[in-house]
Amino acid sequence: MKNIWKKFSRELGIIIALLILIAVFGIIEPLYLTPANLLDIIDQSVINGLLAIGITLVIISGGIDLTVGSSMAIVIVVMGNFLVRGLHPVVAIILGIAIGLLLGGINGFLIAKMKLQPFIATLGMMSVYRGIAYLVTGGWPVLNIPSYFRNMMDGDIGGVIPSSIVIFLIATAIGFVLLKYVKFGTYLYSIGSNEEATLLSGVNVDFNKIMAYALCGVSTALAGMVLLAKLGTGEPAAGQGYELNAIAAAAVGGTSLSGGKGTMLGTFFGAILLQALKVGLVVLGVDTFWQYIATGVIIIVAVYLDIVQEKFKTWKLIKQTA
Amino acid sequence: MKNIWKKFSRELGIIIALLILIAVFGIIEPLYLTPANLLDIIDQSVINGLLAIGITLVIISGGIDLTVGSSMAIVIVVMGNFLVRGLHPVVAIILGIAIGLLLGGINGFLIAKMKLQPFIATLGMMSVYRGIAYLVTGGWPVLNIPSYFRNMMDGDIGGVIPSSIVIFLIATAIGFVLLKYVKFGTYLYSIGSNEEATLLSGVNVDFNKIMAYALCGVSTALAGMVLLAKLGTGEPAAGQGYELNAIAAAAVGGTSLSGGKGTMLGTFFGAILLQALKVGLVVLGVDTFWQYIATGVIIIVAVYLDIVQEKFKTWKLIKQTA
Amino acid sequence: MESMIHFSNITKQFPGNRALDQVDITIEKGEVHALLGENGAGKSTLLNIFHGIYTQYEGEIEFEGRPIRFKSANDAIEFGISKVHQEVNLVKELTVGQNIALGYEPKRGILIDFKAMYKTTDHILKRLGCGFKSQDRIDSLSTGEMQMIQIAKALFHNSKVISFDEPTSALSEREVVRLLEIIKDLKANGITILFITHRLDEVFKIADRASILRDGKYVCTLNVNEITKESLIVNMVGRNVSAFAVRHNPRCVTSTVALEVKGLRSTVFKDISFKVHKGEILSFAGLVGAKRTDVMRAIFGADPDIDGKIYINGEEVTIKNSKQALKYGIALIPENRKTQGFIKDFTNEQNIALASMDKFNIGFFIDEHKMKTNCEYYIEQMDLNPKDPKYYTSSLSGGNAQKVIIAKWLTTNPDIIIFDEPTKGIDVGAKAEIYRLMEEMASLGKAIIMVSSELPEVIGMSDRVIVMREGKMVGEISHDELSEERILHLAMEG
Amino acid sequence: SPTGETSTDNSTTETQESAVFNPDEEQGIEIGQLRSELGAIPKIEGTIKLGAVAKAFENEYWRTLKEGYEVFEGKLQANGNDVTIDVTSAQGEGDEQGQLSIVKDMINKDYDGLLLSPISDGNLVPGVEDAAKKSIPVVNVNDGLIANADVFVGPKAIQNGELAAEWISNKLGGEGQVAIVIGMPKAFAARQRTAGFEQYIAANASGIEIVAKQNADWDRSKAKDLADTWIKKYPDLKAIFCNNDTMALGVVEAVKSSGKDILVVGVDGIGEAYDSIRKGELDATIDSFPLYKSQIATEVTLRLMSGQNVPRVIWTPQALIDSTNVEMNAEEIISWEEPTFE
Ligand SMILES: Nc1ncnc2c1ncn2[C@@H]1O[C@H](COP(=O)(O)OP(=O)(O)OP(=O)(O)O)[C@@H](O)[C@H]1O
Ligand SMILES: Nc1ncnc2c1ncn2[C@@H]1O[C@H](COP(=O)(O)OP(=O)(O)OP(=O)(O)O)[C@@H](O)[C@H]1O
Ligand SMILES: [Mg+2]
Ligand SMILES: [Mg+2]
Repeated sequence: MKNIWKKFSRELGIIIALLILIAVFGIIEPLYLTPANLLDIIDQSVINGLLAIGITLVIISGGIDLTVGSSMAIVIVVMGNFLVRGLHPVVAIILGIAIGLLLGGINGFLIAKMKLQPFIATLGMMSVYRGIAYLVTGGWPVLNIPSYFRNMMDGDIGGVIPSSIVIFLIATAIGFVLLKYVKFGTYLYSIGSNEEATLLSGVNVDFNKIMAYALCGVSTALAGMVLLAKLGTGEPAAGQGYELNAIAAAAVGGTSLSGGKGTMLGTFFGAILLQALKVGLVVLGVDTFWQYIATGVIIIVAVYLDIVQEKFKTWKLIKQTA
Repeated sequence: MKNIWKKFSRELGIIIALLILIAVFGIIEPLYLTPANLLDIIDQSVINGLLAIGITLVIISGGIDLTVGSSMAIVIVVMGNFLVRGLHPVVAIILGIAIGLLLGGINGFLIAKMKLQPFIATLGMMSVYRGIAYLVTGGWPVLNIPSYFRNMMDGDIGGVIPSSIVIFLIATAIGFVLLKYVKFGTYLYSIGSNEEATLLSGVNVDFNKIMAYALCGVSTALAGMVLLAKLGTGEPAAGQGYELNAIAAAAVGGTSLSGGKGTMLGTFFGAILLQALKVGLVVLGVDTFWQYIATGVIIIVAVYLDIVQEKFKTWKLIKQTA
Repeated sequence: MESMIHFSNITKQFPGNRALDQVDITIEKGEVHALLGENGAGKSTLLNIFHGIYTQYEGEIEFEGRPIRFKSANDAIEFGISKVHQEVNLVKELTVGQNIALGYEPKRGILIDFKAMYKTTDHILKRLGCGFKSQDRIDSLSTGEMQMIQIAKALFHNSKVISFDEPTSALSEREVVRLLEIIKDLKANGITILFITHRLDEVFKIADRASILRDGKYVCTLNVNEITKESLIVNMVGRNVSAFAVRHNPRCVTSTVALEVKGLRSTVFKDISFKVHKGEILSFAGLVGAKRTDVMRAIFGADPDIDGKIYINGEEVTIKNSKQALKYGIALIPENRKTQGFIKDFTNEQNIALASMDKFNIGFFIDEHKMKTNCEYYIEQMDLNPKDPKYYTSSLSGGNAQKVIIAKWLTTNPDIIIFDEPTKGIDVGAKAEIYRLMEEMASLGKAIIMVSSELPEVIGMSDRVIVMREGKMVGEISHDELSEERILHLAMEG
Repeated sequence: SPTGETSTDNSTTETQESAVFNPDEEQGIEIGQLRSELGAIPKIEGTIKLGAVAKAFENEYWRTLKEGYEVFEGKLQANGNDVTIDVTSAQGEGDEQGQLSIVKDMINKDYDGLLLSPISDGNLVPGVEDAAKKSIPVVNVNDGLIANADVFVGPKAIQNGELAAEWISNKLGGEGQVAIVIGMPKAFAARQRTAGFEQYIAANASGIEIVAKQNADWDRSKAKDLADTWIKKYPDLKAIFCNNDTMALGVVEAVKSSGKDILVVGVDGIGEAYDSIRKGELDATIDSFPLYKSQIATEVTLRLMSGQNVPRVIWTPQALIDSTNVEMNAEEIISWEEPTFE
């Protein structure tokens, strides 16, 4: 028991913050605590959560990805087009993943091989990908996504748990294992913390960086599919501004934007926390304008608590040894 | 002559790129080269240019500021409100600058004193400031900004040069002097390049960082005033997404997003280049969707050329010493 | 003599580690006072407290009879107390003069008075006998020259006390001689000097007194002219350790060539051709800046644009990156531990495993247990301290961090091991252990290349020495002909 | 007399410019009335080049508007008028500066008349000032407002919300809980739609309670999330009014999955909304017929250029579309009549 406690001490802060948040909203408005509402919160954090999972990999490796919103739009319209023409949903999903891999891979190539700074490279590609998404459909949305696909990605499994949540959980689990139990993850932390030393340790830094962006592309593609299923329409304008939300989720979950630090579970709970906040504010009927303020404040407080928690840990250690 | 050449060698790349761009557009469509159009290009780059000037200071110090769009909105609506109620324009301008200073100072405080990472701190504050801007007017725009103010910030000086361009030039000049000839500038480069060494040299790092954000707030306020004058309407939704454009201008102008590198003139020409591109695409009648792609590609190419140019310089240096 | 600085009861607690424990030391005015001790004894920590870098500590510091407690580095500088840092700490984007004056630029109105600034700084550089000017760029300087800038900085502040944290660990013999002269000169000008070093010779050359720390505790203060090297070491380490690099085992050079390099060249070095045999320790000597590091990086595939041929076990290979070098059984223990050696956020077991992750897999997954076992093996082998696989390498002392890096490379089971300045900044005890390890590796039939600027260890350890100067090989000396004079002669004039 | 009416309109415009310009408070007339007052469209002398600038082709609404311009260009040319219309748009709805660049470029290229749909109320003002210097007539095609344009052509925005409110209140029998999904409080239209809805309810349906009102930034997914939460919080929620169709279609998804019977009404009349109404999912939309709006705007511009006295505000048709009229021809719904040419 104590071991588990210790093992997840990094995620503890965000979990406690989430519980406090839920408790506060629940006390003010008991409706907030109904299972249906709580399930909704998780369900609604799936898109942002999936994006944040990919972005976490990239940020840990010392990079950033601003293209996720635009890449998602490409996946949505291309898959939408093929699905409407009757492509088998499994093939369509494979296609979507391949597109995500490609788009992410291009970002990775620009950054790892052409040595462009991640922020500016993905800022440029964000615009390029958005343009491509519009060109694919001429700006029109793709309508009438077949319901078998929609049920697959956004139906209920066993009549209870939405399949989108299952996808989210699986993606988090894969990300968790990748980071913790596969050498790729070790390399990402290592690159994000000290790229030169990693290079000199015989690690193929470029390849691992490209992989981080490519996998971010894959989780972006998954987010796109879920969104497509949820809405039943594929819009080329989808996902605008989503990149910043996803980065916020990762940061709130304890991922350091300077690289080398962060966990999948942290990001998972970070995404849920942001959505729990949003739903809470809606349930309380807080004025939209105040919502902007509340969201910003919570992001800052959450990240600050993370810093304080680190400090506290150090302090406790000092006390122990003194 | 050769001295000047050398002195501005950092800015040479961007100037050449700008000239090539103008030449290409001019050849395809001679109308592009009319003085009126060229003046327009500069005039239209004023807002983004002013924002980019402030952001350049912050980026050189190793930070980033995503709040500029929202801060600008606050300045716009508050000043607008007071102007409409008859406040003297000079007092209003001072008020606007004070607001910019305050908002920037808050960002600086969070980053320097509370040790929040610049990206996430300003991401949070971006949301907070936007909410405040909306709250100030209840979401409604402030209409009918008095024409004496509009003429002051956006009139023609001597019937030829738009006063907004003059403001832009003065702000660039001040930024240039600050960076090159005042201690503060040296400290910014120094902090951005090696914060620890700067601290150990006895420089008050926190104060200088806060100042960088505060001054970024001031140039944001100036941008807000010009926009208010140009549009005659103060909208709380103004400036959304402007932060990324401003960062792009700085980056295209040679400012390194990892800090310690960059020049005011580079940013100045960077802002103009982005606008020259936009106007060029419009003049050529390029399809909107293709414009997204072209803009992204140019950002990436410009930044890549900067990298190549640096490499070439290093290579030349090695050749010389070899 | 009057007391200049008095440390009383200084205690500094780090997480999980008490770096200083009730330390009492008195520094007298105008003396050169050496601070000695093993890696991790707390020397740097004491100076950091003195210079206002660490502000949280217990105890009192008196400066010229008055109690002081600095809140920042700036406070100390204003008081006339400057430090030359262990790691070269300069701002690459600024010129030499800007770096020297950083924080204290002369002004005319609100603008920086560049003319006055460059004049003053040039004057100081001249006084220090530096061959570069204040308007030069930092990145064109060698490590030794960068060190000079830090000293210039102290002079620029008109400091009464200047402390040096291992100033000579990155310098060549010639630069060391020059630095020691400068320190004598500063002393003659009434400046009090605090001096940390692991090179005991230097203590006898310039120090008046030496204080010794062990495990964060004050041991004693000795008058240098009353003691011997051996007694110093006994006080530092608590036991008797040989301060000299000497071979204990019989030499085991074989005739099998492990690595051959032919006509290797890059933009900074050329015509590098040599062979190294199994069981041999081949040293590359030369002044700092002779481009030995670049040659090693080239062999290891760390730099692009290299010409020439490399043969491993007689077969020609192309090495384009470190991964390939690893595949061919080459290991490089780099010169700069912090930036090239280990990952700050990694524990010892992770750092040791990093270069050979494939060995710690079960199928697709990492076997953490294996990683830990491997780390524990090296903890025992190398007497790593603390003996905790989960300890962060970044909070280890220099010598222990170096052992972790060596362990990382031994884990890859290399045939050819390149040590670049292996004992830089490492205490006598740890040095002896690293020498022992090198010998052991050689006796196991591995080929060892050592780049070192410390002549005693070059002479003590090598089977053969190649001397480099300005990017060229200028001579080869076999074991029987080795002497300091030969090496220096080749390194400096050819 | 018609002339007299127009001249008073012009004089009010003078004063309006220094006060707030709000077309909803103007004495606008409809196109049919204008035609009956002014007769057939005058014959165009020489070659005329018109420039039309829409908000953003990323949005279907504006692409349809573009189509209308092209349709009318065809009609003009078929009737022997040498008129071309170049239609462009800004890069997304945040690109105020870019849209201004486009306008300035058109002025530099000496277009003969401009039809502008600004992103915000102010962003094209400097361009219109330049146009005035070159005496290029400017027609403001909704929904951003240009205070210094010559003519405003568009639907009565406030009526838009009123239509929705009226329909909902009828369907609900004058009582029940309703909610509003707002777009971005940026465009005049978005604000007026909400205001119109609220005002109608306050004045005419005291039994209807607006229980919630939130922003979804024109985003389908955000609107869906909002509705999900509302449906749980207000089990008795009876209707949701959305500032545009895209958001309404997101809300429809939420309503569908809740299995409840909640009315959803959107605004714009995009193709997808029609489909959805046909399928019985979306309940209604208020169509302002961009295809015809741009034709009317062009007609008005030509009249203005040929010196006819055009009032400050021309209303374009809008209508509520629900299952009863979704299959009807648009021309029938708005009683569209083809223009006559001299
Ligand atoms: N920032 C820190 N956090 C935790 N522990 C630290 C920190 N800095 C130093 N230590 C620990 O404090 C002890 C003293 O370190 P210090 O750097 O003063 O040793 P030193 O005598 O200078 O050694 P060296 O000769 O290797 O430079 C060491 O055990 C070290 O691991
Ligand atoms: N690309 C690089 N990345 C990291 N370090 C480098 C790189 N290129 C060179 N260096 C190292 O920076 C240091 C500074 O060079 P310096 O002239 O002091 O020594 P050097 O050329 O390596 O000579 P020697 O190793 O013989 O002392 C050198 O160790 C050099 O190898
Ligand atoms: Mg030390
Ligand atoms: Mg070296």
